[in-house]
Amino acid sequence: MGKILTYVGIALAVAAVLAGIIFSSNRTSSAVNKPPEAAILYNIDDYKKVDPALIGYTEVRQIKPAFRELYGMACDADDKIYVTGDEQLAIFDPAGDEISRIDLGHEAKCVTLSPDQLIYLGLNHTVAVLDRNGKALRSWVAESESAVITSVAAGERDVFVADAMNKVVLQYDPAGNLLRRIGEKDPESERPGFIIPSFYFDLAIDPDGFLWVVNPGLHTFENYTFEGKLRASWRKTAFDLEGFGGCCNPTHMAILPDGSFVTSEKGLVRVKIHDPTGQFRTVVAAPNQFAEGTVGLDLAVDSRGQILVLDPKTGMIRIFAKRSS
Amino acid sequence: MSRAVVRPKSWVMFILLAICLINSAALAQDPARFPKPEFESGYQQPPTQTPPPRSTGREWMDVFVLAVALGLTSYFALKKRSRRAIWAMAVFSVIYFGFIREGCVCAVGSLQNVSAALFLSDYVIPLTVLAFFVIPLIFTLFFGRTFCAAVCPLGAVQDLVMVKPVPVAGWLQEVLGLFRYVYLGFAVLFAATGSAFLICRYDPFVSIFRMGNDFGMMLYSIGFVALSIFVARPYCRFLCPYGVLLGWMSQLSKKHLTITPDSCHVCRLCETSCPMGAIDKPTPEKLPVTREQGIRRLGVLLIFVPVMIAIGGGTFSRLDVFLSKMHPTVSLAEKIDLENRTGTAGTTVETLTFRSSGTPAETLFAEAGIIRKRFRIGGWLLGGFLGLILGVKLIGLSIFRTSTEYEPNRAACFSCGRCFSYCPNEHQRLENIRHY
Amino acid sequence: MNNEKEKLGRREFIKDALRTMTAAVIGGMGGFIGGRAAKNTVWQLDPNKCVQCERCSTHCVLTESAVKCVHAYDVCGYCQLCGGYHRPGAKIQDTAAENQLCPTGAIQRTYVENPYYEYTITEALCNGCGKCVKGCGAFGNGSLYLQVRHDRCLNCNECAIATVCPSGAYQRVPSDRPYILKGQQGQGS
Amino acid sequence: MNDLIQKFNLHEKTVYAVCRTVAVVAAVFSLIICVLLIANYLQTRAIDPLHSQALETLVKRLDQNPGDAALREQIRALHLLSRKAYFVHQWQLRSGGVLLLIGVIVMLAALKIMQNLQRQAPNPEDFPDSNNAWEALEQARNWVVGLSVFILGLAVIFAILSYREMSGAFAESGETETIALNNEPLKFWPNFRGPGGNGVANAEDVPGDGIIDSAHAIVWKVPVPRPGLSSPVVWENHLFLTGGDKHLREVYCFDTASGEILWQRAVGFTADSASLPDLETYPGYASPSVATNGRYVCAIFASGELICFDMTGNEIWTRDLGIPDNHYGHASSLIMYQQMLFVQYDQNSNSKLYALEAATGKTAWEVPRSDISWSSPICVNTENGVQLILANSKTVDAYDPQSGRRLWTLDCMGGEMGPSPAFAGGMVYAANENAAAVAIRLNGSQPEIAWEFDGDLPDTASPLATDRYVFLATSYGLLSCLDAKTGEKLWEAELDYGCYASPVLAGNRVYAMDSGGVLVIFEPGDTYQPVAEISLGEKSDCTPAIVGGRIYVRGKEYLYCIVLNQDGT
Repeated sequence: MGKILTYVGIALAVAAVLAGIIFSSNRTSSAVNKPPEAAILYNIDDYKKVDPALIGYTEVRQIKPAFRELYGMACDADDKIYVTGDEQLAIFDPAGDEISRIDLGHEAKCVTLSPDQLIYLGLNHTVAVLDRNGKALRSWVAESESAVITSVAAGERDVFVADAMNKVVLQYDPAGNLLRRIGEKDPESERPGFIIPSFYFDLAIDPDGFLWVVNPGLHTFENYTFEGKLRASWRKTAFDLEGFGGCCNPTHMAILPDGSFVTSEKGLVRVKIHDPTGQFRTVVAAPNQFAEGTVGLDLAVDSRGQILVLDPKTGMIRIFAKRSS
Repeated sequence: MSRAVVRPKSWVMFILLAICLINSAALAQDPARFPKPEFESGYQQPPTQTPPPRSTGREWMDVFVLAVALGLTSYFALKKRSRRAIWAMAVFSVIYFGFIREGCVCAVGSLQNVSAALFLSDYVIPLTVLAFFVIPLIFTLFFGRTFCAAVCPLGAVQDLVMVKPVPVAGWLQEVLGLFRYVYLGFAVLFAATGSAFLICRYDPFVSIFRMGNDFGMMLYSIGFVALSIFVARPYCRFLCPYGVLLGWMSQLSKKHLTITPDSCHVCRLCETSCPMGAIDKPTPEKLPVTREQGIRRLGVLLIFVPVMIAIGGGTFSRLDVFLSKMHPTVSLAEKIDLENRTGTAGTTVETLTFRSSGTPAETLFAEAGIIRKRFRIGGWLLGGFLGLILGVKLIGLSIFRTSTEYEPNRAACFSCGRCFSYCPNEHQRLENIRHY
Repeated sequence: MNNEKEKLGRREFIKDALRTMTAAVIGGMGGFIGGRAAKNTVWQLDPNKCVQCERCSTHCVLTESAVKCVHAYDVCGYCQLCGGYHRPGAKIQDTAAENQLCPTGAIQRTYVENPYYEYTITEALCNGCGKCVKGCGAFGNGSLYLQVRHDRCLNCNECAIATVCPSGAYQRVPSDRPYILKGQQGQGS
Repeated sequence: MNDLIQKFNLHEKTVYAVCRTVAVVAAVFSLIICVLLIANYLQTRAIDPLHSQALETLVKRLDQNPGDAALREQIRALHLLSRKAYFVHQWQLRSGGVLLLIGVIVMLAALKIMQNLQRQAPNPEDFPDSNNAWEALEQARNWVVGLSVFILGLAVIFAILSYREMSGAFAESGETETIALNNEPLKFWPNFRGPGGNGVANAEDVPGDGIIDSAHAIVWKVPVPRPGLSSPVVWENHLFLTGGDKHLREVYCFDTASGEILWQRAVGFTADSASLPDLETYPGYASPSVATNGRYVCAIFASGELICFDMTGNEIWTRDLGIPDNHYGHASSLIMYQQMLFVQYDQNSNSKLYALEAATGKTAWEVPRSDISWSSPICVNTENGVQLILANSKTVDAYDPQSGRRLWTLDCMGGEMGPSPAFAGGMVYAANENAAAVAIRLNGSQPEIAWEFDGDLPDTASPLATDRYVFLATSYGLLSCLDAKTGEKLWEAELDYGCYASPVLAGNRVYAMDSGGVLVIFEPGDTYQPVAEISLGEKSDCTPAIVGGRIYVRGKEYLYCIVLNQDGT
């Protein structure tokens, strides 16, 4: 009796050992071979899917500038494209051929064209002004050396500089004299100021000549008079197409001739158009059109209403035009 | 200041005003720099807490405890001849090295760290781990396997749960005992190629000391404990790779535990006292073969051993493809290759991660090819080793060495001291001590 | 009898010689490896390689993983709208359970001043799944990240998570610098 | 057994009975705990509280009706419940484990006491016959043989199965690559001083020896973005150069047809670029030339940064060898042989020769070296097989490229060693301004000095050797030709400025770069037979590369492509 019990015990124990080995190796291998969809449980795939009917633009052309890193882009009245990358500025004709290339000595994170067709560059803490041939006209340090210029906009008599580090918009005259500081945190009016959790802070001048500034931390577009007074604003927080999600979106913005806003986002990488009141209008490029890890899509609009997207991940200027139908 | 333009056709030269370029070093973007929030309420950002790991001092303390425990056990086994004291040491080891020091490394596992340190140029081994490997070997070289008796927590736990051990037939013990060599060979191969630490992965008792692990491993551990109730020290006898080294050391040991404190009277009382079957019995006077037959057989075997080594090496070197799957790089390369051939991408998290890293597949394949070549060489060595072990085993089984006493088998004896109380001489000795 | 003794003596001598040789071999090998031996090491994961596959939470030998989320406060934007705190798609950015991303509610949010909020990890609740890390990395500055907590880690000889880590983020680091930190703390040391 | 218990005294009987009860209770207890633990495990496996499907569904519904307060409450309740379930489950596992352990210990202890009570003195009469020791050996032998065959069989089966399932490109990747490269004739200029680093272009397709149109020889010239002394390296239509300064080092790939930059890659991964030595003056940060094997191209800089690209400029790997302790900056060029990349990392202390796997950058072997040098390794086919020959400030050494074994060494140099060795006709030539020009005859592994010459000696230009002549070019512009067999000086000629670049041979002409920027071409012979001079118009200290009938030269700022008889006249 005792003997039988002993042998049954041995058999059970051996069975448990073998079952344990099989079980544990199964578990490891099945977990390892699990398809990523099931294993990566945080996903925003649902938000990446966009109904094709909502995409109003289509990609028509790509230009690949010979740069390792791309930073900023602008388009002038003749549809020439200005791209900054590495430590240079390259100018392309509308056909996409490089016309010239200018060595800057430093990285220019943003570029813009003034109405009188001068090139304004933001070189870290310095604003530089060139004529269209690339000849240096003047330059000035934006307020302090701690400044990090992420965007410049130039009007007829004013130059607006977005300083992400100090969370302020600086207004200069074309000669580089500081006129005023716009949008600072104001305890009296309980205005929180610009909330800028990462180095994305964009501004632009609309066709009516008003200044629009993105307050990315609040998903807000703020409209200022040239005297620095807040005129209007709209805010859209949403993960879906209606608005902007995450901590700091949109990262870039451009304004169409009719006053609509073209926006680009990080995290959920997409380019959309909102009408002047902030209502979502159409999608230019859906998240699935960008590579994993894309961030920092600078935008420009040409005279034909085409939308130019600077895609640093693939190193290309991608041009989107309205769908014909 | 002026610099050449990249393309000949872009003729424009641009000289930036010098004043803008003061402090150009400060311009370099520090990746940690970002627009920080400015707190007006005087809020201070707390630091990230970093609880320190177990200190090196405590690691050395463990080495010290190991050495003291080895010394005490050796004293209890060889000098004091006290089974009870050895049992108490075993309880101590299970509690200290097992339940209290639940982490690694143990002497058995350190075998792999040493293999890796010997064969992988970029692997560094901490000194305490090396001490855990060397100290038991040195002790065994002088006092026999007292480490196994009560210091090794794996051995001790099996010893303590051994309630109803069944005797294992001699031939079965020999055959099962060979699996230790196979396990040793594979463990060293996988450690030396940087593939895996097999001994740690399939450590049967660590999940009990830690009281947690995945379900399969718990089942495996419980099974091993249950088996240890009926089969004396199954892991030590049939699997433990470190035991192979200890066995070799023990055969050369200067002193060793003896069954009798005096000389053996061949009273046969101790004959079944060892549940591990580690007692060599006196042999019959008459040899089963004549001297000439024996020599001829030995000669044949001696010729046969190199053949076994060659066959083993040749065969195992062709296991390179199979065995190298154990290496994460090779297994990833195979998955990527399979995906490339079937036109799928990102079917597993591993391949998806690799593809998004931007490393060209060719680099991975080249690396995997190099690892596979190492497995080819490792296969030769492993197969040769196994051929040699089996050959030597056969020779050992063909040499008829006569003996007239009951003696512990030096390679197999764990110095647990169970046999002491079976010897009438021992009782006499204790009696003498009491009277004295 | 004399012959026997001589035989025994010879055997003892051979054994002595072999023992001395073996001891020399072990000593030599120990010296060879010991010469290259280094400080004690511990397991740590490199947050720059981590892809947040969630295996840290399921493959640790401990029932409660030794890997936890930590917060580099000086990299944090203190946003009201936090990609690591709020579940994607949450319509309202408050602290209600239905808006939180963390499955165990291990992230605590406290108001600092308008418009800043501090996020703190309650380590006892964190299971190391890394969902918040993914959210913070995608939308924020990546101030939330996973680390092996050494008050919990058993420093296994072969880390069970390391064997299944898809990105090779696990590595052994010297035990006197046991963390791979982000922010100032990571640079200062 | 029952008889035994009958014999117990009262105390023993009580203890035995108690223990038996305790053992049974503990066993049942452990079993129950075990079953509960398994049940708990299976339950959480079936419904993972943290990944609850129900919760997810509710959250999705909430997204559609954000105003639904009841739904909101329901989610909160469920969320709390699932979190609680998760932590309770963990608590159950932990405490269950402890209880199980206690139960098992109690059971084992009780069993042990029972067993001790039952212990009897052994009776040898009951033991099985112990006289079958020899039979047991016989039996064991058979089983061991059986086991051996079993293991072997298993190994064969797995080997066959695994080889059968293996297919595709990856299967033989390691081996095919080697074969492909071995068959590729080195008609290109894969590293400093051409094939093997020996200064001699492959015989086919050399610049013609017809009439030279010196005035129109330069086909194109393009600026090189950053300065450097590295010489051009050419493979097919790719020409590689490096350039750099303290802030950034770069690798350039030019199109040999047009001179256009195909790609340029920045290198700046060294951790302590601030502690880089100040080398803005001669010789700079980019002195070593790159090496390529047609698949990978590797570059090294004075910063100790070693980097590998594929031919299209994708970074394959990087290695930081650490800033060398070198007062002029690291200058030794790279060389490749088969799948291996060699780095002569001679410095003031801790000098090393590395052999790295070109595909991965991992160390295949490394050997320690003594003394510093700025000379580059050559890899030549001697009658005793391929040898890697290096020179430093004291010795000339040869290594086996496969294993790193040092084949021979000869103490015959002195001073700061800049020129690389040369090999021709079974002789190795080494020369240095502060020592002598030495010819080493390779008598198998017993090399001996054939002759020494201590006339005008080179400072940086490597000797150029043919079977009959050895050419030496000095930094002050004296060009001498020695008899390769005897070391006797045959002739000398003077260049205008000096020679820092190494002269190279292609076909029947020697090309020497005068540092003033004039490429001097002459025919080797017992007398000086100048053929032509081509002026670049700027200074140059870089060794020309000659491939496909074209000569590529790097000047101080520009890269030039020279074709001699362009219209075949």
